[in-house]
Amino acid sequence: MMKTILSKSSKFGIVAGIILIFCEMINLTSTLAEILEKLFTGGTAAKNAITPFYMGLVVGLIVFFTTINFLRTRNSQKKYSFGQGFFAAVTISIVSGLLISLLNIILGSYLVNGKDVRVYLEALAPDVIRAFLFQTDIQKAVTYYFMSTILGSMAALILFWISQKTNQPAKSVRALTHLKEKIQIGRAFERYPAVKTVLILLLIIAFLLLPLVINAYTISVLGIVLIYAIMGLGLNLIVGLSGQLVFGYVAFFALGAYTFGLLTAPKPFGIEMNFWLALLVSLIVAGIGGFLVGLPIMNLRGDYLAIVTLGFAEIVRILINSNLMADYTGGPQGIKNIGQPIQPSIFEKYFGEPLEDNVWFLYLIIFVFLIVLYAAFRLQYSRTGRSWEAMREDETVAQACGVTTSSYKVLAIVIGAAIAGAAGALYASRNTYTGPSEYAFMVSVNALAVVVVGGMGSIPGTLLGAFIIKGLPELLRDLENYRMVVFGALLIVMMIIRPEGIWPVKRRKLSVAPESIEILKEDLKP
Amino acid sequence: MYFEIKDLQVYYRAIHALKGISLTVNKGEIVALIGGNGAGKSSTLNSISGLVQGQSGVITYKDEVITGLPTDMIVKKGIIQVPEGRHIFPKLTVQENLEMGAFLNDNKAQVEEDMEHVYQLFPRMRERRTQPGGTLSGGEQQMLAIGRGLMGHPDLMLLDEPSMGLAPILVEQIFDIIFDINQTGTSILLVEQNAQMALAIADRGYVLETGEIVVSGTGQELLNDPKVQAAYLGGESEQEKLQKGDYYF
Amino acid sequence: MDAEKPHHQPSAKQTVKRINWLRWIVGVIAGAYVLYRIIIQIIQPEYGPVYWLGFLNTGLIVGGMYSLIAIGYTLVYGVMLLINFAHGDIMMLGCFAGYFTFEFFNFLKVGESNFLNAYPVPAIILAFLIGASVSAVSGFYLEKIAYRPLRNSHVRLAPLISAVGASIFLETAAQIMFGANKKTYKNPLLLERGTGWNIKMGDGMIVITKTGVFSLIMAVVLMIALYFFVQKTKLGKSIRAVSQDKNTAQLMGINLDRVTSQTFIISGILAGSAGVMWGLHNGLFNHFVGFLPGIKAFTAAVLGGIGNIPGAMAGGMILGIVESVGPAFLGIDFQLKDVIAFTILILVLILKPSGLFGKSSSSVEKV
Amino acid sequence: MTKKPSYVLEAENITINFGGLTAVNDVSLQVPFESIISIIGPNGAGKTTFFNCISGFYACDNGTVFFQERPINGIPTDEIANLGISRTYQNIRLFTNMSVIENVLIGQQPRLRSTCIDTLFQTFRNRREEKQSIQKACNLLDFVGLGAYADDVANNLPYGAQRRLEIARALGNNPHLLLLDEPCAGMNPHETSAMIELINTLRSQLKITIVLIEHDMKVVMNISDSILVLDHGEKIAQGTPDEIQSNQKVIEAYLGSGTENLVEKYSRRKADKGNLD
Repeated sequence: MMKTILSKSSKFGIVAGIILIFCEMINLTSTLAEILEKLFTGGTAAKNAITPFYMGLVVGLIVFFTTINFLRTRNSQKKYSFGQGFFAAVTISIVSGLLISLLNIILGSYLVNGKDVRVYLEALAPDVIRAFLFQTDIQKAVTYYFMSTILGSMAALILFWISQKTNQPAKSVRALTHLKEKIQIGRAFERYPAVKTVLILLLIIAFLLLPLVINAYTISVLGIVLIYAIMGLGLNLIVGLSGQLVFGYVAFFALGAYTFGLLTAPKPFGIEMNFWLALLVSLIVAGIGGFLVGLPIMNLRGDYLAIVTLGFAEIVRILINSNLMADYTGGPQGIKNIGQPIQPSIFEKYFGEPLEDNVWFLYLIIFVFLIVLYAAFRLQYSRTGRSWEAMREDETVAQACGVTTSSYKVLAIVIGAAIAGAAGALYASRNTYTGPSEYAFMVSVNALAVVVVGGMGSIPGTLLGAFIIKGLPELLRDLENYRMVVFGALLIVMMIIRPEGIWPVKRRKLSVAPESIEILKEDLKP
Repeated sequence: MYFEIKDLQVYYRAIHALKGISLTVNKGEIVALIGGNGAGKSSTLNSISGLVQGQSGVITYKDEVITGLPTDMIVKKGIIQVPEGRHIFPKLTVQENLEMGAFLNDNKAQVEEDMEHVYQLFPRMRERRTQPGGTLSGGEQQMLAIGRGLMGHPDLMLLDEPSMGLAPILVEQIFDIIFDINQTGTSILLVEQNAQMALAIADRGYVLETGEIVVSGTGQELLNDPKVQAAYLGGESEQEKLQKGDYYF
Repeated sequence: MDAEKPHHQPSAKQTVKRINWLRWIVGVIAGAYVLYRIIIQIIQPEYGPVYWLGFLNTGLIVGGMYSLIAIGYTLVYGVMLLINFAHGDIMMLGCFAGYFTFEFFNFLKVGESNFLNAYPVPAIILAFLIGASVSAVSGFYLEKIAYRPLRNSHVRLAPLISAVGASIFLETAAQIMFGANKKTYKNPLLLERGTGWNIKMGDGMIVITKTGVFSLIMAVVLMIALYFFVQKTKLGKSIRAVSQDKNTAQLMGINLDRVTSQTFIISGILAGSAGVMWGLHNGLFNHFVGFLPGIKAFTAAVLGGIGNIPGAMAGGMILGIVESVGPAFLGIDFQLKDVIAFTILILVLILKPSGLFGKSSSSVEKV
Repeated sequence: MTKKPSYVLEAENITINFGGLTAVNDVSLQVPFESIISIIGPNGAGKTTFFNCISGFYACDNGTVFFQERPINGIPTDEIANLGISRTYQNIRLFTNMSVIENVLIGQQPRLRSTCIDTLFQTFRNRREEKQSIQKACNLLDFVGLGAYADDVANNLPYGAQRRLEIARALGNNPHLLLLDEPCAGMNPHETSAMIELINTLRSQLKITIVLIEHDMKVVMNISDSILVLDHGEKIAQGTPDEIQSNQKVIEAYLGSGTENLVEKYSRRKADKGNLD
């Protein structure tokens, strides 16, 4: 018994140690410590002088969660006795402490010898290593590490023990779920449909007034979030509803942006078209692009589609960057001085003076966003949307029910692509610039993430996803670098524990009272 | 008890496929499990082999509970299933198919010996040694499947519809071989739709109908039991019940 | 009843394809264009035969690496029906591991010189061993953490999305850890980059680099080894058995989990070796090194018919050659060679989705 | 007025091969209007393959299928649904994450005309059609007895209800011909008899012609006008339930044949084995 506990707990200890080492190598630990310190001390933390206490806190927390996980792995009938738990906790803390100390001894000796490890490990600047050494010498740092790991695992043990004895967490969880049942906002809406309409109207009005009161920085963040929300709504039609995984969504975004740029910029063509007309044309061009990609893949399985569209996106990216197209696309320089719409004079009349350019443009984005939102809602709850969903659920059966799957697939891609084109045009116009570097694979991944994180097929989920993926990282600027790492891990974890997304689709109630069988008989006359 | 199933229940999502089946196999016996399509015969075998998870009930083998064990552990214990529809590996050669049957046997000399034994039993297989399994005819594939099962030194062999889709003359050959295998001491649980044939060869039999065992007895008894035919073709008693309207609400 | 027999997979026929006309049009246009280019090349040759041999040389070297990575895609697809999107990043990890090994040997002093040049052969062997094992271990854990829990997921796209997540995670973690700037492989003098043999032919000459020859030989050796491994060993046969019929393979006593892990280890070994080769031959690399070779190797696997091991080997070679010969042949900029690779992918999927060496109906409809 | 064709469905000499294996061999079947025809046979007899051929999943290698005197070979499944043939599946295949009523709405696909442009601009046609189709879906659900479940997710329905929902979905396109693949598989006697009742009403009230595959002989013998028996892909008998029940060939196909000498042979060998012990 003790032997199995020993081997199992040392395994967990190694896992904790590896997590600690990994977090140190990408410098996540100190960033987290910094954030914690800012939170608790009110924003006075200095980047290069993190208080050792917070460093230890983060290390302890990582060990804490590992230990909790270890203690919970046993099924409910067989529980560890306190002694066994203690033994395991000590093992975990010693093993993980050893591993992290070892790394810091090595790094510390490099630091003492005045060598810079940044040649190989870029994240580890001397300041950072000093923070990891708790701002003292190596021996003391090692003691601190062991102290933090032991305290972390002991805290876990004690918490787990108390929760076992009193069943406290279970109770509070139960209370929470009861609370959720009691509130039941949805039911209230059902009973009083007017409440829902009023609420939605209020929300929209608040939303419309928002640009007037927020600062320039928030305006720019909100603009990006909304552009991604537009993209997300388009991609949601393809991925969430029709069930086709498209990795190269950025291609359509780029098509829209470049079309818009070429039509409105003074160089190379000097057309300088009207904003709205250009927006429409870029939407159509992107749609045609979608059609061309959609045609060959009508009869392909989902995962092939993913790679084909990825290939298509790469083709687009390489082409706009190439010498071949440089005369038109400006090559690596991109297109500059892209046109922006002229503010109508109503605003000036109404407010006395014209709106600031960024506020006005945000209104423009909101306007397009609302149109796309409306279209997405209409499409989803219609014959078309249902056919897409049926296709996602079971393609063979959908076809046998009369859904012409190949044309519906292409239709989804065309509409999704057109929406991406509109988003691209807005994006280009907002920046008055477009260049090849903005259309990397990561944009597609971000758009996909917007859809997946929020909940595939769910419109509110997509909006939430856009906020989480593009909005939150802006608010948590410290974590900017780690956004993609965390996001990658999050995708895996979400697929495992909640594949339907944060805000999954809720089915609408449609039923009406049935009529007599005579009518049915009449109805069913072929 | 050598092999015993107690109150086995299997659900596939909403479908209640097996509704509490109990049966036993004694050492050295041939036991037939017969019944019409969809009666749950293959489900029973797949639950024994561990391919179907989420069942309730207890399966014991040599006084050891094997319910819930992974398939490879069950195979290791000597319970080997010859699946319905042959399911030989179409792109592996005949010889490689047989080698796969001896996957858990690390003794190369013994594998050679076993293979020789199988080739003696099925001379046709030796001729086709280097041919891909997919190119064999139906009967040959069945022989290969049985041969492959034998390569694993079965103690209890689960045969799933060995006669399916074969011409009568081949069926008889296959059954002769099954009988011979049994003679060497291997116990056999035979699932069959071809009831007459299976009951002729079996020591005992069970008749399954929609997930339940309706009759059991020795092979001879069952051969003469009118209920067996009823289970397949909807005999008189059932017909009467229907006409009386018992089955309606 | 299907639920009754989990291992019952009906063979089936595809219904009449609706887009046959599209296939014809695309096929005829593509064929006509290739023919036109051939005629052009004969009438007005832009490049002499020496150039073509040079292109072929480059193509074979890159093709060998593509093949090694493509085998990984094909093996994993056969066993799990999953496109292991993070496979390119597994290769990237191998590339980094090899880099650090060489750096370490470069610092290790042996007498006058350093270990790298004093004992180049052991150094190279060790670098390959370390690169391959780092990739193998990461492949093993990747499967365990990101794919295994999803094997029975009811969301169809879940494993693929998880694979994308893993790919992003590995790439960005490597970026933060090792920095985004490009690094240079430290080759031993024995395999110095850019040096080799100049073969005079007619009016020009071909440069055959040492690293190129080494990579090609290494790739071929690894592929032959893999072929024998898959054909002759027990483990190889069990991998083939699992990819043909999972349930029956289990009935033979094959542990599905173990075979899946082993498949990831083997594809990791091949990808890791390819990563070290990539570094040795091309020199410059960063965390993004696995992305393009990864997608192209997938293209190669599709080209050869996904699930088909010899197909993946041939597909990689073909793709490598086409990619390096293509720009000259089609008379376009060499910048656009990646476009050729992706165009081929799209063409193959339109004209023959089962790949050049696959049977005509690969996707079996289950009714 | 056109002459009414004599049969809803005529299959002439259908042959289907799968890589050397003949799954269905030279089978013919005529289905008169408003009849119920059952197809039975042992496992692997080719029943579902035959069905798949009629509903367009497979193209047959030989022979022709006529639907109301119109050949339908090689037509894609969605067009076959448009013509008025619907089917259900052996192992229930619903759109599991959609609601019950949405499932039925998908079934009406071939009868709806509004396009996505209509949807976007919310035209009059779209409004009217949506309203009508929802009403019809509710009527259908009520008809099969699932009215109360309309807004539930299909996956949460009990098993028997899922089978009924499949039928309701199949009725959405106003079919002339309904193909039921094992409608009673896995049901308990109560559910089975309710299903029999439903199938009978389908014919008597809605005037739909039905072809079904079924293993439960109680069902088959009770409701069929005519039974087609397949074995090894070949038609071995066709006739009324009584004829089939007493047909020697059918009994042999199900129970095996010529066993007298076999029993003797094996019992002798068993006795030998006993002597050896």
